[in-house]
Parts: sequence; C-alpha cells; structure tokens
Amino acid sequence: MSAATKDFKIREFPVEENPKEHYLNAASGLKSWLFTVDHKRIGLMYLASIIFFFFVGGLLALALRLELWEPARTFMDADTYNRVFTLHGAVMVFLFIIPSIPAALGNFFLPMMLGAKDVAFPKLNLLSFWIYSFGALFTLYSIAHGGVDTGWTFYTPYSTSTGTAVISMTLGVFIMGFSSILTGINFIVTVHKMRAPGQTWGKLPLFIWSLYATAIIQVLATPVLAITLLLLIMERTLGVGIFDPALGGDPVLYQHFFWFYSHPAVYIMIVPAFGIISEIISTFSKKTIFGYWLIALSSLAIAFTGFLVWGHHMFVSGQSELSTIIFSFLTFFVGIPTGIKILNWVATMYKGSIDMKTPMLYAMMFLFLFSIGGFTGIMLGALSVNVHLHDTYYVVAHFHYVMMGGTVFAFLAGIHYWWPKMTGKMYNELWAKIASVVLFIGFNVTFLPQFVMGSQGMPRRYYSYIEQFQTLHQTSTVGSWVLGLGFIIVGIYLTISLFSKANKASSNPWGARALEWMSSSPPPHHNFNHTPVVLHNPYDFHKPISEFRLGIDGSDNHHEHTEVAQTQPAEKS
Amino acid sequence: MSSHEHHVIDLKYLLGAAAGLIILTILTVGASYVEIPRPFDLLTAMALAFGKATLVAAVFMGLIWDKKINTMALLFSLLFFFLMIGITLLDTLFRDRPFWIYN
Amino acid sequence: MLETINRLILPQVSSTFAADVDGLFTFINVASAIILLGITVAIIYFSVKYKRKSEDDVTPVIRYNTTLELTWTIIPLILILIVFAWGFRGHIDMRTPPSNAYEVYVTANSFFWQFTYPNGVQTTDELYVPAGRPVKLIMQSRDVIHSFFVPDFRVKQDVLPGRYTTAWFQTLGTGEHVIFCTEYCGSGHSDMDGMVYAIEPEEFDAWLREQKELSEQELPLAVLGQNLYQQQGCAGCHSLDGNVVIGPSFQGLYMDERQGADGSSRVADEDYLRESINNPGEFITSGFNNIMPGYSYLSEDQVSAIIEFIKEQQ
Amino acid sequence: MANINATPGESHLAHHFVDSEQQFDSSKLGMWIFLVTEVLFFGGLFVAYIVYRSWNPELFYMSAKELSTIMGAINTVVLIGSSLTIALAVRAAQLNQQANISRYLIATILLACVFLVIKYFEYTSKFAVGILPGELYTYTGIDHPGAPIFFSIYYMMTGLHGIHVIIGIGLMVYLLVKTRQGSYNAAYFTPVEITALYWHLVDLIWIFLFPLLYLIE
Repeated sequence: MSAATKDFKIREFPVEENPKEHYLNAASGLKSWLFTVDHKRIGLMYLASIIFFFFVGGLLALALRLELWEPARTFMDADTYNRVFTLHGAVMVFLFIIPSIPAALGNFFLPMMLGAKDVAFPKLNLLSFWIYSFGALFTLYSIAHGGVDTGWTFYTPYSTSTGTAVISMTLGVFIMGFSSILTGINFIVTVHKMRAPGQTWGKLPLFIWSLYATAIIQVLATPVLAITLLLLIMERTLGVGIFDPALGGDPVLYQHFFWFYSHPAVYIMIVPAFGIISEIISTFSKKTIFGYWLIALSSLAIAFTGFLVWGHHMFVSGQSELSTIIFSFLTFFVGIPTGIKILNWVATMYKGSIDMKTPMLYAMMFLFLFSIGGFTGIMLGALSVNVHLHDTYYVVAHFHYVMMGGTVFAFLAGIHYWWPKMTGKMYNELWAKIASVVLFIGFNVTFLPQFVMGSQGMPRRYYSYIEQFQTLHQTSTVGSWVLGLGFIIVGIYLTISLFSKANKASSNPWGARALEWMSSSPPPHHNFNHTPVVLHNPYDFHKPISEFRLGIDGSDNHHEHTEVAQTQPAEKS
Repeated sequence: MSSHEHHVIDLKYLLGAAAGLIILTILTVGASYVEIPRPFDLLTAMALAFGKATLVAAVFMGLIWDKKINTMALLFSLLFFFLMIGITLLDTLFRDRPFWIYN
Repeated sequence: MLETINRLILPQVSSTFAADVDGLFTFINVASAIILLGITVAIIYFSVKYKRKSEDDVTPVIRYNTTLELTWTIIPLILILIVFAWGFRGHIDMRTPPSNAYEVYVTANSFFWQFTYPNGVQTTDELYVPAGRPVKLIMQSRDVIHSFFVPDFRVKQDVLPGRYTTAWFQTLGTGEHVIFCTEYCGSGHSDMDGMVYAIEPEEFDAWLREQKELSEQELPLAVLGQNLYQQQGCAGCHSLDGNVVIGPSFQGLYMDERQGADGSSRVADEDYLRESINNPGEFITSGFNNIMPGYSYLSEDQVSAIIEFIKEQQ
Repeated sequence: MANINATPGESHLAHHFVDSEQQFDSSKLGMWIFLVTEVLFFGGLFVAYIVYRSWNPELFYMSAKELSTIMGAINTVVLIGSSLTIALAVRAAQLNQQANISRYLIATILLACVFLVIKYFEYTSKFAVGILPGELYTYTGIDHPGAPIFFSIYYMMTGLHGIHVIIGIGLMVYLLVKTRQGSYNAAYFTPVEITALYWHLVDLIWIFLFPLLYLIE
C-alpha cells in the first residue's frame, strides 16, 4: 500500500489547535472507558494501572529499605521481609515494568506514529488489558492469602515446598503472560500492515523499531514462561517431578526454562526505553538522528542476542562448564549494540540546537545511569568476577541501574515528552526539573552504596546482615526516601496540570517531526482527520514542518465509515 | 481486492498432500519395527516427521502460495525452538564432564 | 591509589585466586570509568556549547559516519574480548582443584552448614581448614538450593539437592573468614552463615584428632544430645530460652500440650518428639511453617539423646 | 489503497482498516504469529522431553512400550484426515459453496471427536493399571525409578494437545453456526481460514508427538 502514494491528491492539512472534540470527550461514563476499543484510552488505562502498581511496588521497596536500617529486626520479621521482597520484585517486574512502556505509551503512540486509526486488532487490545487486570487480581489474591516468599524467580525446589500462595501467584503471572503475548502480536501486525502511505521501514520512528523488537521478544519468549509456570503448578499439585530432585527431576532445568523467558524479558523492559530516548534526543537537539539504521537494527540485534545469553544468571548454579563459558562469551555481545546506541545518541547532540527541557534532562540522566548499568553488566559477565559478585547487592544495584535508572527514567522522559499530547495540558517546567534532579540524586544515593556492599560480599535477599555493612545500608535507605520524595513531587505537579485550566498545550510544543505531533493535542477520536502521507524521515529537522502535515485529499475520517458514526454519536459533526 | 485474489488451492494438491501424509505415517510406523542403530532410529523418525510437517505447512496451510512473511514467522519459531533446545543441551549433556575443556 | 580504592570496596585477599579476580575487577572499573567520563563530559560539553539560541536554529544533516561508527564498534569489541579471556582464565583456576586437595564434604541444610572431614568428624557452621593447602569442598543440599560463598576467597558455588557440586580454595595464611548462603532458601536465609578457620596444618591435624577422640567418648545421654543440638543445626531455629526464632523453643516443650495447625492437639511426649525429629511434617504446631528437614538419618541412640536433652529444658 | 470505496465484502471491514485485503492479511499474519507462540509453548515441553530422554534413554524405551502404537497411528491418520477436511472447508468458502462449508466442518468436528474418544480409551486403559501422572503413579510394570517422569511428560504433552483439540472443536462449532447463518462467502471467510490454520498446527504437533512418544525402539 505504501508505493501507491502518487495515485492520490496530497495536500497539507492544518492542525486544529485545542479541539473541542477529542478522544477524551468522545464518549463519557465508566463504561465508555472499560469497554473502549480506542487504543489511546486503553493506553491510558494501562498507564493508570501501571502507575498504581508502581506505587504499590514502591511502598514495598521503602518498607524493605526501612527494615534494613538495623542489622537485625527493625520493624518486621524475617518471613514478612521475605514476602515483601518477593512481592516488590513480582509487582515491579510483571505488573509494572513489562507492561510499562509498550502497553501504556506504546499502545497510545504506536498507531499514531504509523498514521493508523488504531492497532490492527482493537478488540484483542482491550482483551489484553482485561487479561492483565484479571492476572493482577490473582496477584492481589495471593497477597491477601499470605503472600509468596520465593523471590520473583520462583526457583524450585523451594517454590514447590514452601507453604505460601505460590499457585495463585504463578497463575496470575501465567495469565498476564497472555496479555503480553496479545499486545506483542497486535504490535507486530500493526507495524507490518498498518503503516501510512509512504511510510517505508526506513521512515519508521525509532520508537516503533524498538517496540517492534520488543514485540518479537514478547511473542517468542513469553510462551516459554507460560509452560514453565504451568509445569511449576503441576509440580505443586501433582508432583510431576520434572524440576524436583526428590522425584528424580532437576532444579537447574527449571532455571534454564525460567531464564529462557526472563533474560529476554529484561530486554522487553529496556528496549522500548531506547526508542523513547532516540525520539527525545533527536527532537530536543533539533537534529537528524545519527546512525538511524544502526540504532534501529541494534534493537533487533539486542532482541536476538538476548535469547542466547540466559545462562549468565546461572554461572554458579551447577550447569556444565561448557555452557558457562559459551554463555559468558555470548553475553558480551549484547554490550556491543548497546554501546553503539549510547554513542550514537551522544553523536546526535553534536552541533545540534539543544533545548534542555525536562524530557531531555531525563534522557541525559538516562544516558549516565544506563551506562553505569551497562558497564556493571560487563563486570558481571566476566566469569571469575561473576563468581564473586553473583547474588550479592552488586547484582541488585546493577539491575536497578538498568531497570530503574534506565527504564524508569526513560519512562519518566516519555511521560513528560508526550504528556501534552496525551492530556492536552502542559506541566510546570520548573517543578518538573526540580523533581528530576531530586530523583537523580535519590537514585544514586540509594544504589551506589549497594555496588560497594556487593563488592564487599553482602548477599542479596538478606533480612539481617553483619554490622560492617550498616553505614552503607543506612545511606541507601536515606536515598530511598529522597527517591520517594521525588516521585511525590512528580505526582503532584502532573495532577495539578490535569485540573488547571490555563495551561493548554499546543499540538507540537517541541517542534518534533514524527506523525503523532501532526495531530491535535489531545488527538481526535480517530487520531487524524485525514489519512496521513509520509514523505520524509521522522528526524528530518532540516525540512519545514509543513511537509510533515500531508494527508490524502478526500480521506476525511469523519464521513468515511457511516456505521462507526452510528454507534458512536459523538462522531457526528 | 476481494475473493479472486486469494489463492484457491487446487483439489489435487490437497488430496495429494493427504495421501503423502498417510504414506509417510505408514513409513514411520514401519520404520519403528525395523532395527536401526541409535541414534539413526530417532533421526529417521524425525526426518519423516519433518517431511509430514512440511507437507501440512506448505499445502494445507497454504504457505507455498502465501505471503513470505508467514513462512518466515514459522521458520523463526523453529529457529528459536532449536536455539532453546540446543543451548539447554550444552548444559545437560556435558554436566558429568566438568573439566574436559581444560585438559 | 587503585590499591587503596580496592581495599575500600573489596574484601581482603585471602585465597590464591582472589588477586586475579581483583585485577580484572579493577581493569573493568578503570576502563568503564574512562569511557563513562568521556560520555559524561561530551554530554555536558554539547549541552552547553550547542545550547539552543533561537527557535529557528538550523542544524547540519549528519546521518552517519562510517569511520566513527566502526571505531566505536571495534574498540569495545576488543575490550570485551580482553575481559572475556581474562575472566575465562580466572575461571579455569577456580574450577580446577589440584589433585592433592584436602577434601571436605559439605551438607547444606535449612539453615546451617555441616562439614564432614575424612576421618568422620563433623562440625556445624564452622569449617576448619589447613592454611596454605588446597581444600576441595564436595557439596550437597538436603532440601532446597543453597549457595556457599566466602567473600574473602572470592569463592561461590550453588549447593543442589540430589547432586554434588564442588568448589575449592587455597588460603594464603591463617585467618577467619565469614561464610554466607547466597541462594535464597527461606526464613533463615540470612542467618545461614558460618566461619572458615584457616589454621596451621599441624594445629589442624591436632584439632582433627582431638575432635575424633571427643566424638568417641562415652558421654551422658543429655550431653551427647546437647552436642547434637549444636552439630545438627537445631540451634539455628530452636532456642533454649523461650524465644521463638524460626521453630518452637525447646524450653518447656516436653509434655506441653501442642495445638496443631489442623486444629488437633497432642502432648509433646517422647513419641511426639521422636516423630517430630524424624518426620517433622506429620504434625505442625499452629503458628509455624512446615520447613524443617527430616532427620531420619540419625541413629536411634542419637534421637534418644536429643529427646533427653529437650527433656532437660524446663 | 486503490479503492477506498466500498467493495462487496466491505460490510465486515472494521473502521480502522483501509480495505478488506489489509484486514485479511492482518488477521492471517496475526494468526501466524499466534502459532509461533504455540510452537514455543509446546517447545518448552519438547525441551523437557529431549533432556530427560538424553538422560534416560532406557526409561523412554521401556515406557514407550506401554503405549499403544495402533491407537497412536489411528489417531495420526484421523488428524491428517481432519486437516484435509478443514482445508476443504476453506476451499469451499473460497468457492462460495455454502453447503460444502458446513459439510466439511461437520466432518472435521466428527474426526476431532473420534480422536478424543480414542484418546479417552487410551487414558482409561492407562489409569486402570495405575499409570497416572506424578505422585499418583502406582504402576509397577516398569523397572525404572524415573518411570513417573516419563508419564508425567506424556500426560502433559498429550493433555495440552488434547485441550487444544477441545478448543478447536469449540471454534469449529462456532464456525458451523455462523456458516448456517450465511456469514461466510468468497468475499469474507477470514474466521474459517484462521481456524483452519490453528487446526493444522494441532495436527502438526501431533505429527511430532506420535513418533516421539509411541515409537521409541
């Protein structure tokens, strides 16, 4: 369909600033949200759920840090502590970070950036949200029934022998896996089949490339998690014995199964963040992205390599020496495409016109924090050093630098970047910058000491510790309060921006070139009033913005499909 | 853009594929009664199974006439399955020889 | 200066391969710090130098630069290959115990370590080794996965149920070194620590003989029970002073009326205690979890000794 | 892109698609990607199978003897037949032969039921001698401590496959109802096509399960 652009009459359409009718007021009432098939509304519902679970996971984290103030008991006992860190991990991984960028921001912006009216399967998209909610209910149920104390990895045979609510928890994760798979299928098909006329693969925004790579991982890896958890449930109910040494099974095999999903899942968490950073750095440098193809293809390379390295979680697990060595060797090759990305982003800033607005500030923090996460990853990939650092706080600090310093900071960057588009409102720039600095300081104060502790040998998942570590633990705990404060500030000014009347956002406040900015803020029900036509690369900042607002003449979305207008009266205008 | 653009699979291909599948099934069962030394017994059975799978995918599922992307999707799933099994076997098959690589 | 920093962030060097691990640790840290500094300086410099002057700024179109991109593909590639080779070499040493190594069997239990020496002597949570001699640990778990970790030695190895895994080390001298369990194993995970005592080989031989003689002495039943209480790790979960650690305290346990989690109740007589030692899952007192491993491998005499010891805790 | 105006099949066109070709291709690609996830879902069990077989070749040899080759072979033929009939159903839809769609769908459903009935007899004959999954296993005829694991894998694989067969029957019954209502024709037969793809995959998996479980020498 893309080659056919020349058959049409193309003309520039003006963007309607501050439209009276948009997707937010196209219909009202709770039902219009819960049963919507509009990808934008589904994206917002995901966003709300994700923020809720981030809040829950964050409170659990604060509780953990507080408990570690004293070497022995501070305010909870060991069993409670074990449940709290398990829930913190499970909630943050399965309920927050995996759906965070793809399901919330991706759902909202993937069709818009492609110039499509919706994802390929809108009903499936809604179903996916419901499956996610249903799975989340199971998680809440297992919390109510005593929680789970296995750690989010559910390692056998501990998970098959402990008396806690492992089955309902794994069932919840199992169900949420289907949500992830359906979103992945939807995104892949949408990218393949729904691109606007003229939008070739070489003109896809890098956020789309990263979501596409993510979707591939979701589709290929998640079913293996499903079968793993199913086997685990069978192990607990029927004693099938595949993972249980007492019945002749092998617990290390469980770890292979688990990490076949969970290592690629790390890239489900971080690759979408790369996409956001590419968008933001290019936009706020007002400059063509450096090395477009290298960034785009490195996402796919990371996705692929990510499937070959799972065993680096198992260097001391008792797997064979042969696989330990091969896994270590392959692990380093994830570093190359990642390094390329970072350097290409820095190169994009060279000779740019840099505007250090909040999203850009977050992107810069991302570069710094994620680089640390990456370098410490190289450290953990080195075999002999890994033996010392494995399962210590060094690992904890490493993955928080990647997941929080990386993904969460990129997520914050994305929320600030697209906030005007999603809500039609601008937030307070000064407070946003203050909050970002508070978060940056809080984050480093929390997690830098953990690198030191880990190097000194402090094991992770410890309820009590030897006194030597107390100063570092207390520093880390103080840092966690600063982090909490930062998030409170973010919550306050974003909420205020929603309800204040004066701060309406323009359609393209940053002067970006990607398609989502060629629609009004907030966008109309069908994203664009006319089928958009793409002539240029989304990072062609040297071309006038008018050439990015092209559409097919006569493709007015309001009149094209009468049956839609009948079911949704708000459309009749 | 309507029906005439979808490939209607010729009846003779469908029936031919079905006949081929039955023959291969008989061969598979037959091979299991013949003494073939390990591991060639398993390899024979798997080769026959892959032959059958190819027939189903190519003819019944219409991959011969379909868009290439769909074939690629199937091949990709197989690639990743083989990666999974291959890399796992690097552990499970070589556990009792922990130091062989160093000697 | 690097040495000083290393001392601040790494534990003491107490085994033969610790120095090599620290060397690689330092190499990666220094290389990373240089690159990170470069990135940070570039970001800050660009942000200041190319700060937006007006909304109409025109930027050059630089789509790619093959030389540059090849440079930052190849240099990291070389660096990571160095890191891999170095880590690999160090790992070979860690995984290849000398054939003359002194062998100790290790049994991991929730939540204590048992060490069995070649002459049959057993210790709990305390590993005595001859200083300067290679020691090979042959490890197995009785329940879930544990992991044996001595930071000072840079040694770590998961301990699996149903299978032996091995680790080895050679100390550089005498000293005391803490052992951690680093694979999460339940309630008492963080209490599952121990000590390695590296002592002079002659001293070690004497200690081993002394322990052997002690274990062969005819002891009163309750004293034998007390020794078993320490050796078998009972002390990790069952206090003698009424405090609840992980399991019920032994104080006042004998002949106490126990309320079961299933609503039934039983009197803690000798039969009850015997069953609870051999097969703890049969009757769980309410308020406690079914996490104790069974001790059916103990001899009848040993069980009687423990029961006698419990009887004394009134 | 060429025709934004309505074509005959357009009443099934969802608002966000440009034309029915885009819609059909999207659905089909979506189904194929779903099949990818199915391959990897079963893939996990195949990995467990291969790992345990490589560890205990004798166990697999001894245990496979307990399974009925005849029943397995008949079921293979039954599934191949059902694959043919559903392919014919798609063909009938493409050629607008309404009555034939129903006829072939009914044939497919019947064959699927035959498969399940045979499976039922297989399972009950195993249950009768105490060959049950996991810790319920009580059979003493196989002199190998790992025998319960083989049958756990057997029940997991065939059970999961059986669940897929049942889901497939449900889908086809739905198709049959819709066909009777005249919902499918040469212009619109996407549900028939993608259900057929799903059913072929069920067949594909059985093609591998049969020699791996029943025919070990």
